[in-house]
Amino acid sequence: MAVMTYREALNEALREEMERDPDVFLMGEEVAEYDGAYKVSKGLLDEFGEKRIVDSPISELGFTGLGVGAAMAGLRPVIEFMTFNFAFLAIDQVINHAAKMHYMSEGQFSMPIVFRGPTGAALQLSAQHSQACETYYSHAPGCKVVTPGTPADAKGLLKAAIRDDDPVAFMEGELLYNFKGEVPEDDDFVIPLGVADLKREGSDVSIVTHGKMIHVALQAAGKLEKDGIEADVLDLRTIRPLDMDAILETAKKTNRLVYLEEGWPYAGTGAQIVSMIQEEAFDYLDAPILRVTQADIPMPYAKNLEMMAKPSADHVVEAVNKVLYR
Amino acid sequence: MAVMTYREALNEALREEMERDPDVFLMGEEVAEYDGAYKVSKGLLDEFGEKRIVDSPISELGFTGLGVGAAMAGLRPVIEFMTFNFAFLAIDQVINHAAKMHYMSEGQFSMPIVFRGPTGAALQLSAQHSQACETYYSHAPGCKVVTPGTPADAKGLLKAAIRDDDPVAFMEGELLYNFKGEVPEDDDFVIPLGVADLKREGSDVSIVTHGKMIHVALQAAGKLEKDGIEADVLDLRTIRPLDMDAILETAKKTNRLVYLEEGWPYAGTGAQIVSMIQEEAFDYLDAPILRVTQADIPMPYAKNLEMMAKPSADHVVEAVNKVLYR
Amino acid sequence: MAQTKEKKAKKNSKKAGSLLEEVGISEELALDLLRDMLLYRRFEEKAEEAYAIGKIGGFCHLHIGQEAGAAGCIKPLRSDDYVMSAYREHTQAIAKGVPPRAVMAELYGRADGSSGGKGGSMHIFDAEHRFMGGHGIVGGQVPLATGIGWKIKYREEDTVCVVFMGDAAVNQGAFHESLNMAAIWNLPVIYVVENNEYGMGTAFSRVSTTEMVKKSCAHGIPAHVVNGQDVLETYASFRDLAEEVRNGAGPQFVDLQTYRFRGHSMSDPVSGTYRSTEEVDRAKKEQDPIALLRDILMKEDLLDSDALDEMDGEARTMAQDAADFADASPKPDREALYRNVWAEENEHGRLFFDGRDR
Amino acid sequence: MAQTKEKKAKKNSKKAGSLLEEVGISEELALDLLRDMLLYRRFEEKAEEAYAIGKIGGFCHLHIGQEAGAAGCIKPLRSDDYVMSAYREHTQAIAKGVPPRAVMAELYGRADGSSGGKGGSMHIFDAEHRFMGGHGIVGGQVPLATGIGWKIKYREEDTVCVVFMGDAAVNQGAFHESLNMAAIWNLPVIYVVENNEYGMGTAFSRVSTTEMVKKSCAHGIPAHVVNGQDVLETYASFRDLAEEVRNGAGPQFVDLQTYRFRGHSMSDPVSGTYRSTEEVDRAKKEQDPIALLRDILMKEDLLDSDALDEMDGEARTMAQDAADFADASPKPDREALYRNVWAEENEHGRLFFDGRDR
Ligand SMILES: Cc1ncc(C[n+]2csc(CCOP(=O)(O)OP(=O)(O)O)c2C)c(N)n1
Ligand SMILES: Cc1ncc(C[n+]2csc(CCOP(=O)(O)OP(=O)(O)O)c2C)c(N)n1
Ligand SMILES: [Mg+2]
Ligand SMILES: [Mg+2]
Repeated sequence: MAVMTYREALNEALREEMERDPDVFLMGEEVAEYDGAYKVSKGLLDEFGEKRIVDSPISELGFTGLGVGAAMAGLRPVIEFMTFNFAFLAIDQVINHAAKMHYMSEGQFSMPIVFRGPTGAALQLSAQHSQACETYYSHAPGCKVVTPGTPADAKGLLKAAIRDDDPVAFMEGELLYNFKGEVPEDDDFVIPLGVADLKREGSDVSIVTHGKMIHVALQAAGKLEKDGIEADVLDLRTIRPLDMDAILETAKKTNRLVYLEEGWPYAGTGAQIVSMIQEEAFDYLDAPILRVTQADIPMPYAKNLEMMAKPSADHVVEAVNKVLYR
Repeated sequence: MAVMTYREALNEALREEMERDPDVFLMGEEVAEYDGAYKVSKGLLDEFGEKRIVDSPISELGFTGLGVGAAMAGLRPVIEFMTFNFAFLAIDQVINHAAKMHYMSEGQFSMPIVFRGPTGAALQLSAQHSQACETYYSHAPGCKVVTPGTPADAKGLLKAAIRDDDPVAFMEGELLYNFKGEVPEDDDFVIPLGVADLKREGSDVSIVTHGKMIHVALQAAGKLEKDGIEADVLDLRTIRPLDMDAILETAKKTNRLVYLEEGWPYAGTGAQIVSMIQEEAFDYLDAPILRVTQADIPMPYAKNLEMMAKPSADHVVEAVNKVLYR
Repeated sequence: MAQTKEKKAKKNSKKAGSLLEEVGISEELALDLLRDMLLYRRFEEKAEEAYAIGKIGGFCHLHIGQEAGAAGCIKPLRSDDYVMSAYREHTQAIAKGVPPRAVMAELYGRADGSSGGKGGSMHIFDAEHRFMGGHGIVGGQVPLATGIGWKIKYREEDTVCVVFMGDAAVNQGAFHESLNMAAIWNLPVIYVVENNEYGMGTAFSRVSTTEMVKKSCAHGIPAHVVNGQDVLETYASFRDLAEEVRNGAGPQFVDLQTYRFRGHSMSDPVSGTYRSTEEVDRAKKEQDPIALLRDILMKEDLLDSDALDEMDGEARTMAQDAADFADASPKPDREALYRNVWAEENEHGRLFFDGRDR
Repeated sequence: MAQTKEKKAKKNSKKAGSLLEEVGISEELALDLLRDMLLYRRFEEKAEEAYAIGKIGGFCHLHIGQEAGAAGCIKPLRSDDYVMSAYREHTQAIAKGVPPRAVMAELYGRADGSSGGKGGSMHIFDAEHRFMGGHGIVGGQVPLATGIGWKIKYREEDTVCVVFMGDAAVNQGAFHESLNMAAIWNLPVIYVVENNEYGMGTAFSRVSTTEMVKKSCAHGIPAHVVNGQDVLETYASFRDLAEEVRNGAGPQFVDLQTYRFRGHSMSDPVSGTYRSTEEVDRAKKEQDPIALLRDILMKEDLLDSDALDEMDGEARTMAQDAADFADASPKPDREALYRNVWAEENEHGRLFFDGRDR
């Protein structure tokens, strides 16, 4: 095992997959000369040249569509969004084109393309730069959605996403890039899409989550432990495909669940998962499943307001106490 | 009461509100000379002139943003999308600009703008023209979402939406335009946003739905009646604001619910509502709430496949039987 | 535009022999172009008929009047060149090699359709013939085609990509973003506007203050005006352009001036407030690409009315054959419903969320 | 660009007296412009300081080096004219009348900020002064400004709307869609590119094959090249343009040539692979808009170093005052969190879905 940052893990995944397959290229704003706005592509220009590490103009719709067209023609593009907040401009190409192409051509064109970049809030970036965008992608059949929370998951899942023949929205966390963790040194370390990871075991309650919220969940579990409450912390890792078996397993084990997510509540990922659990494990539930989300407001700039708006370990503890009727 | 089509009801609402307030104008593709792709704006050009009924170029992002800017400056634009399928190109202006402007300016700029047009499938329009788009708008705080299913609701709600000071995604149904119904003749017939309508009463089960699916729900209720099952059919009418009181009331009355929607399941409106009901009426539920949705696939063209893909009264009956454990 | 049309008419009165020679088109090729366009016309008329009796559903946009924009632009291409279009693409698909049967079966929504009946009129795809669709979002195909150009350059191939769009598509941001990228990276893409003067009911002059030929100037891409009713001129232009692009000339922009003889789609009126019946009639009379070529060939004694009748008969037979084939083709089976949503149904996890049990 | 810069330098060596006369700028006004730019410079430096010690968070984009793009463009406007910008807008807000205190308090995220602390550096808004933001999506403000132009025309007012964007924004589709609409409807909007040659780390020449001045040609909108380091030229150009637009000349496009002396944002390097330290140093030495005007005024004996020091002292005092004010301003209260999400919290139904109970 090597210890590296989430950023380095992504960088390694890109490097290894580009070495492995000459059809993989990376395109986006500032990915080449500038090493990426968040330095995820550091050094790749030197290694692979400007043919494969490509600075684009600020034309999200255009370069996303370019990627989709290149994928139709057989390449394996990795399109970087500086953040997914800017991908609203490009979403027509993702939903109407990439996600539907395989079906409407009856399988003639597959879409081996990855759209990646940070989603959700960093620090004080305010309303237009802080949105968690999962719902916009997971809603549509034809689009996979991956949300790694640790360096190892980042690496293994990005490699899987690049090898996958479907379009994948690969959603990172700006605040995770510096986060360090152990990563297997195997060149072929790939984590299959659709496998959740039980990041912590407990039997009193389940905290189910995805993406960077995994750390908030673990923090909450730590607090709860002091209180004598043992939580299962299930990291979905990919929200489409979804490891429903793992979700049902923890539900049936603890009978009490909290879903934690960074985004807004209305029609969020949590809503989907709560709705499925109540459908498929109804008789196992000893309490309503609660969701902990961002405050249902655009993200404010002021530091104190932003802190209040983001879901915190305390919010999770509070919700856990509620589902435990404590 | 006058009997008129849904189309005529919308047309009347537009006409009356434009007469009432000189700041209201309608802009979109083909709305003027062509009377609207679906003739919703028929005759309005003659009545209000090209200053207020405006044919736009096919520049969804541009004219949507133009509307948002005009709203900032004090006008009350009605922006027509030929269908919401094309609004993916414009969604950055709706979510990142219109929905967030009031908050990030601390209330200095309100957004009295309506985005309207059909959502969901008509007949055999295939994958890129048949998507139900509610989730893309309801997810975001700052954006209201209205989905009328009858001529009266269309008129009363459109008038309310135009008078509302927040951005409203007003989602119609292509297949509803010719649908006839009674509409109150009062010039000031306005249906407040946030009030659901119990379209049919029953006590055995609740079918909760919105938009054009109300008709499928009523059809299903008719079939169920023959079987001796009496269904509450609750039409939400607006999905943000949401009449949670009415939802809880029917839930607590029948203890068994089916949510019916036209769109896809993952993180759809139904997911949100199911998730809330289990949270707020957990002890009242005698069975898991089931959702009936479109097949989780891009819409196919072939008639037979499209029929299979769409949610039908039979699907609803089947789901009702399940929640009744029959 | 009226003026331009007059200019065109004059041009067409030139001697054909010299004209053929001038543009370097052989007699056989000229006859082939006529044959192709006749097929397209009869095919589209057959689709029109089938639509009228409910065999074809949804939106159906015909190319009638614009056939030179299929024959003239695509015939000069190689089979490994790429063609992409919007939703008015039936004849362009055929021109690129997609069997008329497969196109018609697609319109009928049948299993033997080029997209298995799932795409319909707006989504004809044929990977084998490098016909890349069939796209329904105005302007949406323009970035895609740019990506195909990117792939050609990436793999260092000597193919080109020709992408068609309507005149209304140039007002989409996607158009400008694409042309800019194509220019920066010198991509082998020919961007063709089938400028039929109207986007649905909106005259181009109402949504642009400049001429079409200006639309690529911000990006430094050469613009060419081509008379899209004159299939010989169109053929010659595309033959030359494709060669230049193949040799590295970079992206090109073509204002292919044409006219639509039918309504925007089967459910739209041919004329009305947005254009007069007279305007349409005049265009049909004076600017029919088939009649124009026919007249040239007849004047030059390369064609007589018997030969024409025979040709036309063949076209009708092929169109009828396509319709018969489509009619006989089975509907997609139940299994088709959930097939090909995903290229890869991963080993793990759920991908479908509706129970998948209809 | 190097060439252009040289040309600029030469121009600036002209006699100032004649220069002021030539552009019709009074001595007082010239001194005011200097005063304004000094304030902007000191204000931004103060923000830089505050950022360094964590009083300001998030992204913070400074206008240092580009101050003539605030003073020169906005001073000629009327108070009821509209100004809109992207995220590098602090000084433009001040130029339009927003009190420096309110801008600084916004950067600090405080209750007295122009957006109550909710917007931050990228979202300065002031309805009263018709400063329309402060927008963070590259190119996103361009359609909005077009809508403001629409409103001006709709209400038959005689105001104008000036909208700023960076050079990278012209590659967004929104730019082209907007300009096309402005042209069709003859809207009173001046589209100004603050062309500082780079979008973050990307030189404009790497993302466009044509010069900036070409970017409006597809839409038939007149383009103007203005030396954005020369505040006198900038002022005179905008004074004249605003007047023309006010009188119905329709939309205008301005390539305001300038240079950014700092990194893209506080977290980005000033120079590096994308531009050399020498390039930046040269620009600072030769193209500082403040120094250029100072030199002119001194050469013409309209300013001596005492007067300059006094002016600068005032600017520093105002910047310090703004910072002190901001520092003393309270944080937004808890109630602010859910305030102003909705303009209208309807009588019926739920609008918030998180329990609203934090
Ligand atoms: C983004 C988008 N907006 C609107 C439509 C509806 N629509 C389909 S075709 C069309 C007109 C296009 O005209 P043009 O580009 O000139 O092509 P033509 O139909 O004349 O071939 C419109 C408005 C669409 N399909 N996509
Ligand atoms: C749509 C979008 N894409 C990307 C970004 C990230 N971003 C912010 S500023 C910027 C560079 C813009 O450069 P330019 O337009 O030249 O303005 P300048 O910063 O030089 O003033 C980028 C890429 C964004 N905010 N919005
Ligand atoms: Mg057209
Ligand atoms: Mg710049």
